Amino acid sequence: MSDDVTPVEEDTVAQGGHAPEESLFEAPPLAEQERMCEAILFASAEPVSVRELNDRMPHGADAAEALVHLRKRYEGRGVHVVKVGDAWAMRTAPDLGFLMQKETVETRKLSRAAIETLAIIAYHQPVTRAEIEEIRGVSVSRGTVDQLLEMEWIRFGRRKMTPGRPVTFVVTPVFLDHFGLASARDLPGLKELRAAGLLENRPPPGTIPLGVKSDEEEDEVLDLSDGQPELFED
Amino acid sequence: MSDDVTPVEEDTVAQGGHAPEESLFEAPPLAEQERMCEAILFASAEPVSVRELNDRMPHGADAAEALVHLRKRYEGRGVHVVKVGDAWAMRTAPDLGFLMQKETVETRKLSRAAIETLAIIAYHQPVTRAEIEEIRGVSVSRGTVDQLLEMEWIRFGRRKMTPGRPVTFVVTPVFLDHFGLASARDLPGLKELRAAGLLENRPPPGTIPLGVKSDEEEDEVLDLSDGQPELFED
Amino acid sequence: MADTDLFEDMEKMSVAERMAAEALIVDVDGFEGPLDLLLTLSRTQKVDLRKISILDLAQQYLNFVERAKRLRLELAADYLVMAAWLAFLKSRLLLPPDPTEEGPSGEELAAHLAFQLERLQAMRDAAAKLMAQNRLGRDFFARGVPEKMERVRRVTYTATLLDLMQGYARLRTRDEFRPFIMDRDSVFTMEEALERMRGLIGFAGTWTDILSYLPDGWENDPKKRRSATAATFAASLELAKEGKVFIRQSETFAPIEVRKRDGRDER
Repeated sequence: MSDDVTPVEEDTVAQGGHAPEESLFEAPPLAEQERMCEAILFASAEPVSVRELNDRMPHGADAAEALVHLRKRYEGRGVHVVKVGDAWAMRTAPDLGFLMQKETVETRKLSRAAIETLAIIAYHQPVTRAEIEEIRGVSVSRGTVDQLLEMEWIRFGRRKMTPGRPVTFVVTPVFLDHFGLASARDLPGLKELRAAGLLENRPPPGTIPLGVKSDEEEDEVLDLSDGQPELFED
Repeated sequence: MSDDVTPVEEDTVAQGGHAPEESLFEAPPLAEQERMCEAILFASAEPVSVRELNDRMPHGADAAEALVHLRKRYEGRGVHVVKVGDAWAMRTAPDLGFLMQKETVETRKLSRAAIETLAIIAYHQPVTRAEIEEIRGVSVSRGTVDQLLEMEWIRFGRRKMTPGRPVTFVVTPVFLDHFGLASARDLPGLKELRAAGLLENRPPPGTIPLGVKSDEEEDEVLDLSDGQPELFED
Repeated sequence: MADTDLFEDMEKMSVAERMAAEALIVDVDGFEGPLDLLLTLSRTQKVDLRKISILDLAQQYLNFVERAKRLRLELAADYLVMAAWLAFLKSRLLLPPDPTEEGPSGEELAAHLAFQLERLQAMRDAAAKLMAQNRLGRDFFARGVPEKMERVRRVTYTATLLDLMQGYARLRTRDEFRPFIMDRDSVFTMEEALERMRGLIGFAGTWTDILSYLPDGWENDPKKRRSATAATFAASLELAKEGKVFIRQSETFAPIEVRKRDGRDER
């Protein structure tokens, strides 16, 4: 706020300091001119020049002077009065730009490659990239591993004591938490997968064929756990 | 609004008086919160709810409190902080309207029927089409209601608990914003109309069979007080 | 919509003017229904709406309809319905009340009509006040260049346990079927170690390194050795807990030794 501008001074400026143009009307007090500039700048879609401000304000008003006070008033506020070329505008303070962002979170299904890679890490940890590739039969893209690392579902484990000392991957507590597992050892084995019908070539009645992405997949988990409560137990 | 809050107190509140909520992060000082509210309201053409302000501001911030100070700061300025329903907005001071370049999109000329229908909805809400017709003594055309719905000045309210469960109409925040009303309670002359009994739903004598009447009336009363608890309270 | 009697005016007009005026009168947009017409007619009484004479108003309305008929104007049905109702109301108001007749009295009906007129007038006034409010885009203005809220989209990925298992099953059954076993052949369980130690401990009267209890063939393969060592160690602890052996280690990383607990220890 412009602490140094008191109403008394404003009147002086408006009445005394302003050279009397041959006008029939007296110019409004400076405080009022400041209000006017403020409203015009606020509502205008484009920056407004001093000339245009003067045109729009009552006769005898001095926009340039009013702007000085207005600018001062907004110093340190959440909104600033800024000069844009020859014109003036009001803008939000640059340091508050982060408030103008809205973060939306979108949830997507993990890709098949990522799921397979993750599964191998979970079942075989600690496991090297070469081992993953051997099991998958295809090379593992950097992006897939990076994605899993970024999600904090996997992390680097100890280097293997084999030639080249390759890094290994292991799953993290975040992973266990997400899948509701106490430890990676709680992952069901192949025998259990088979018992649950997950290894059949033909899809069991009422389930979705393997590999078919579907929104219902989540429901299936519910169905499974309901129908076969012993599935995930040892 | 606590009009007795002085700038000195603001600092006290910001530093000492703010009770620590169980948050990992300390809320920014109140002066900073005020700047944030200022920037957000300034940047938005639409009113912003306190809830959204809180969502956008850092954790632990109290938009409601910051708004009290912000509103006070803009008192008498060329731009005001105004309440619109549950939300807040910055608007130019009405007395400066003469300076503004009028929006070219002056809303479609509303017919007399539309204006009267709008007024009846605003003052009698929630109100059914039959009640509007009873008041105007003429049927309400579909186009009139559609126009008001399209302008987002009215919307459907709760159904009335009377036979047929007719839909009701209520006014919207867009309506409040357009007419510069903080709430429907601020409609001009509302108190006088109510005192004169002109907002009562008075059925024509002898039209409703006794017995049914009392139940229905009770329902309607309940409906009114339930549906719009804040609207017609004093 | 003048304050004076509309038909008096009309009769003074030329035919062309009259036609124009008539068109206006029957136009429902010009007169918004019978209640609107009644309200307009009531203004000729030049009194407060609360003091209006409904009897006079009914008569005025009936005259209006009568003259409209004479002018062969087609009035909308609701105007005629209102006329019939007002004629009925008029008779109720003029005749002494018939005690055998049911329903509301003429006064009650008249009072309600007066209420309706007053309420309609009140809503008209309210509408005018509402439209005279300061209005957005006319008297006060919103921000001229609203800043768009930047949407920062953050994508999180998810997968279910079933996805994981299906993915794994898919891999393991793709080429050759190799049942998954948790490499049990390199795991020596604690139960096995315990069983083995129980059998051997009877011979250990002196301190013996627990590593000597490792099963044959488990010392060389590092995986097997690790598992067997851990299991044997755990089994030793178990036996110590049961009070069957003593266990000791002279310093960190030194060999761990066990000895059977026997008669001399009880002394």
